[in-house]
Amino acid sequence: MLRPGGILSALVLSAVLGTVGAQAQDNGPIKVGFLTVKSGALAAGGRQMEEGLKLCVDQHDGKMAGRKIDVITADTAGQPAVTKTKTQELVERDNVDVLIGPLAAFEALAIDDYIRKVKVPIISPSAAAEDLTQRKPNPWFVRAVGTSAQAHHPLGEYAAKDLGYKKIAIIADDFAFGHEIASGFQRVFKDNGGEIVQKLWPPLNTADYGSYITQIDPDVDAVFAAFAGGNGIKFLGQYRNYGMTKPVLGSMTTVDEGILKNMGDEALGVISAGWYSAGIDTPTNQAFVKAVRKAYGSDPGYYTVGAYMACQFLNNALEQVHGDVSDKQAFMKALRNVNIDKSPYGPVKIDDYGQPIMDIEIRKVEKKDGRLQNTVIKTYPAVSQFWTYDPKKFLAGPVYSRDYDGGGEKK
Amino acid sequence: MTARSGVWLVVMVVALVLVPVLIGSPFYVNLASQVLIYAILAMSLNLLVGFGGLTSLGHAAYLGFAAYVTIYLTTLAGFGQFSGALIALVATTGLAMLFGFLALRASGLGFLMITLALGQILWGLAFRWVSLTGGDNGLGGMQRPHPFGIDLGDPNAFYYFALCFFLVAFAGIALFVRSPFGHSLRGSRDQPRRMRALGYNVWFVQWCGFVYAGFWGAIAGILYAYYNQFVSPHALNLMTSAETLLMVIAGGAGTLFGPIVGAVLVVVLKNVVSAYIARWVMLLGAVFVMIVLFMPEGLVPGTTRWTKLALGRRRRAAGGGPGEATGTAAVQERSS
Amino acid sequence: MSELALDVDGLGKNFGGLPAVRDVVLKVELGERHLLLGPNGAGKTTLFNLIAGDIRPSTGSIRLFGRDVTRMRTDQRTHMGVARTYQIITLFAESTLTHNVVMSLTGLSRCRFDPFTSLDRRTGFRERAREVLATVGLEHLADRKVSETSYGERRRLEIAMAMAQEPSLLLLDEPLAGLSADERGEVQRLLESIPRSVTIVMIEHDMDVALAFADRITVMQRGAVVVEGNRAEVVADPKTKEVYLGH
Amino acid sequence: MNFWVIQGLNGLAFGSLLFILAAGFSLIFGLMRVANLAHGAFFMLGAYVGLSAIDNGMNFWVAILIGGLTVCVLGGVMEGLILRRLAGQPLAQVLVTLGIAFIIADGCLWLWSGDPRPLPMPSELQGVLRFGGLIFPKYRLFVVVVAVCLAGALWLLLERSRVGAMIRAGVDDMEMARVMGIRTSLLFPLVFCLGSALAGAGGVLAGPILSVYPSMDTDMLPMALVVVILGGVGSLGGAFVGALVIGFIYSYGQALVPDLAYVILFLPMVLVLTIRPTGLFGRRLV
Repeated sequence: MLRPGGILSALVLSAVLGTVGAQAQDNGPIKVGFLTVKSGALAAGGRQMEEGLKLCVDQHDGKMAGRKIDVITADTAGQPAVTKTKTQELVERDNVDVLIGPLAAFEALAIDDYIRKVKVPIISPSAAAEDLTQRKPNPWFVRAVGTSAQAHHPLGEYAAKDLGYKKIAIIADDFAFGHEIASGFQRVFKDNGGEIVQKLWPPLNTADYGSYITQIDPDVDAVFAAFAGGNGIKFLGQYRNYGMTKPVLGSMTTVDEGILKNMGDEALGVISAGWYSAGIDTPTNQAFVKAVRKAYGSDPGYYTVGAYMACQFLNNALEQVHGDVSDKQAFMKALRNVNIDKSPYGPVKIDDYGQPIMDIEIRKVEKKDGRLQNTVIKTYPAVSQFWTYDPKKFLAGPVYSRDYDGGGEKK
Repeated sequence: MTARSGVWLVVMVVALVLVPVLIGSPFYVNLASQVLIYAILAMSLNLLVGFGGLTSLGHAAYLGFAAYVTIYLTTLAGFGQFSGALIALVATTGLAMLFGFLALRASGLGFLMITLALGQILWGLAFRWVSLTGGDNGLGGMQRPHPFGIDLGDPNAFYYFALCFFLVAFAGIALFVRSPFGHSLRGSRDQPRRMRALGYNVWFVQWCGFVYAGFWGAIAGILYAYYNQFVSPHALNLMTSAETLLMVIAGGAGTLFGPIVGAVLVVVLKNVVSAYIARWVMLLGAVFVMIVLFMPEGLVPGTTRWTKLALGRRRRAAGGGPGEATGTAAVQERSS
Repeated sequence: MSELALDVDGLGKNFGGLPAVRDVVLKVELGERHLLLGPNGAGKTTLFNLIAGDIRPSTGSIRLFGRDVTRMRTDQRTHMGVARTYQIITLFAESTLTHNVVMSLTGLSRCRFDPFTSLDRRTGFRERAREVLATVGLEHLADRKVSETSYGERRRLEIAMAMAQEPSLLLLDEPLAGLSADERGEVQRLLESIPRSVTIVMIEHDMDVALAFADRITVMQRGAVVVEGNRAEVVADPKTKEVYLGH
Repeated sequence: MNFWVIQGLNGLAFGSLLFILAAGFSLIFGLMRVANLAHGAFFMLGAYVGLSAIDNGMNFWVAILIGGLTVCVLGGVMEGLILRRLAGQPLAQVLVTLGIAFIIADGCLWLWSGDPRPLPMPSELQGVLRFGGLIFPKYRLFVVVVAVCLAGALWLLLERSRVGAMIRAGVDDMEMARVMGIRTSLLFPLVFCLGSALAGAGGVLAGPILSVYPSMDTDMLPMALVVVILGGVGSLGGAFVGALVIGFIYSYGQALVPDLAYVILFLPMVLVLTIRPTGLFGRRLV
């Protein structure tokens, strides 16, 4: 008969087994807790993260700074409550030395307080929410990807200066990521004399963009489309389907390599910005792209490279502390001090808030060797999350939100 | 019957009190706390599904709403822990009053659909009303309370805190089920017309049951807020409602212990088994299909029936009388 | 003239455009035994449902003990002293006979909203329920489940539940249907023992029992009242024969 | 002016899609009183199967057929092995379909990975139609035509065939239908297979517009519920009108009151249900 007592004794048993395996040893492996998503709607991104991380660990032969790397993977299912439990499991049961993950911003925020409390270093391979490294910086947090707006500030300038657009309509997913991207773009575009004539916010689970696409003002010079997950595919397909010919500017995720491989000609010509493109023509990146293609048969995108870089950050920090993670403060300081000359991103260093300063690529979707790729057409070197603004003023200004009305002050 | 379930009750309480001592590992104590929270939620839904015959697919509304109000009030609006929780409780119960008024316009599947729609509306509001709810990024930054100077940040302390509420909820619901009003609710499920002719205002009885369920849902929601110190629209979504319904029906709708067993099952599958089995969602689905097929009355009555069958054979061989009435058979399938 | 227990005036009910009850006038005095006769589908049970409040009339009004109850809910009417039995048995099949009667008792008690104390603790109700069961000769089955009793026993339980409410107006829907001759005799004696302070309206097909029991009789056909009068008048009326033979 | 016409067309097209999605659900629900919460998963599974068919070199029309057939078979198996054993227990049936929805959703994730994929539309339906100043995609008009044809075909089936007469009798009053000698053991699998096939084929048909992605099932299931509830259960005409009403509300609503975009579908549902619990056209709601 199944009753609470039976379950509880099963729990007791597994708890005992768990703690036996969790004896920390100084020269044993470094335990890396990896929070990813393997079930539910976000599983595709989670799988790519897993691939990126595995590739990096394999490239180091499972060893960093002379110590074995032991990755313990947990499936958060993309649910905040589960994410918290899984984090507790990794921290309290498996005694991990460092966490990599989680995927979604709301997951990262759900465990933010817990991380502060237990003081475990965490490297974010994906979650881009601005405030994690801005208004609510967590001393135990370092990010291996850009903030939502980091790549889209330069895109605003590029649209106004290089492309000469005057009027743009924004259509973006109605959630924090979309709001932040759109606001960053809007701010710089307006600062450079552009005008945002329209902002459309389709809900995240919109099935049909038809009623939004047909609302787009016919007088605009271009449309800035900021979508996440599979919505980019849906939107671009429907956009072309409606015979729309206005040029499309995209966010990094609208034409991310992770979904670009499944797109057709509808994506051709989309200009986007990102801190990465599989098309970056450096030896380091081309070697990386080749390795990913060989291992997984597709180009690396947002999640793959994010997790790969999170792992490289870990490697860099471990080398700084010579593999000694017993002093968590020192280890965290090293993570905040990551400085990599050559990476798929290009050169990377970390600012005072735990956020990378890195090159931002302006990319254009082109067909090369029969596959779509984001060809780099311009590079903005060493871009900070604050763009050219003063961090203090930036942080004192209005938050990037749905109702953000800033930009144009410099005009 | 009372004597034997009394023994079970004592066993259960003793076991529950001993959990942290037996387990030791804070991770599993935290997991046990979660089981308690979801068990309260499932027990409250059981009032509707099991005793009221009202299958709701929107019970996450109370969990999420209470959690949002609690966190909003204590972090952003500057309320104290106690007053924040109290207001959340009152507001959520008020919400249940309103929802009950709307949902009880229909019965059966119509009721299910309205509760689903109301739940989706709340979810949509939580997602969209960013200034109040933080949108998909949710609300966080809440501290657990320190009642009587006890730090609930400690897993064991929080477990006992949740256990207190769980026991009160269990006792409250156990009393409710046996009370005249509990019998009114069940009568309204089985024979609504007859109940009216006997002088019961069936609508009002069901509405009170609905509000009572909402009240305990609110308690679960406040505990959820304290436990997670974070809330996002996920707490309100259809999946959460569906999982709660699964807990109730899998464990045994209309029984006292069923929802608790169901909560254990779902929480353990989601949080523990998922570490070992990648396709745990599929397993979860399969478990429910199997339960419905082979133990349609739920795990608790199902295993009771099986053991009774086994015991009955022995007893009959010894010349015993017919078994006692369980009173749960009538619980099944009153929604049509 | 004495006060009317039940005063139905111009009552009509349509189901999807089809009239089930048409312009019915029915006046029952306090303490009267009133019989409703008519073939199947004549609208007798619908009339009961209208009087009890299960359905709302399309036209007309209903007064109980001088009060207009046309817009009142069933349970409110019950609290005014209306009790009824059902043609199709609607009992709590998995509960004991005692519990069924207790439900009937609590329905009129304030304690029905008490969510805290155990109903089993309220021994007063149980004792009273057993007394009521004794009046219908079912005390020996008090702890048996309804599903384990015979049809005749259930019919008697129906009456017991109605009697437990100590009604002023009792609506009996075919209390004798489907009973054996012995059981009929028992139920008949039971009905006769009900004090005259209770007004009774009864639907019954068994003419012998019914006619012996009734003070006044209303014959219905196709939703309308055809004949109304005392025993002799109705039996003598040619329309009565027409209704029964013409069907 | 243009705005109203274009959004009207959008609403029409989306409503047509919803009708294709909801028709099978409504049919099954009306006859068998089974609220098949796996309907959204069927829809998604059909789309994935169709996608694989196209990947393997088959054309779009064959893909629709294969998608429909696969889900049809699955539905038949589910009815025969599971639902039939639970006849007369609506709560158990709802739960079991929910469990199956979980299994299918996770199975799709397993078999097709979680990558969102566009489903290519047939070349003859690519491009737009222009009339006056209006531009409208050919494929969407095609979906409208399919929905109208489907409605017509179902109407003929229900009103003009022997099977249809049985179904109608069953929807009206199952007990009566049984007394009249209608064998539910034949009728139920038939209807369940038909409803499932519609979901599967509908998924492929919707693919070129919606693309195929892991949460497609949970995105679409509530919409099917809303349509059926609004239109009234088991009524084909109700489902048709319900789908169009929802299509228009969705289209105009998102354009006119964007702030309510997240709740735009459920507000009217709650309103209708609380004011008229049987739905706009339904007779009764169990």
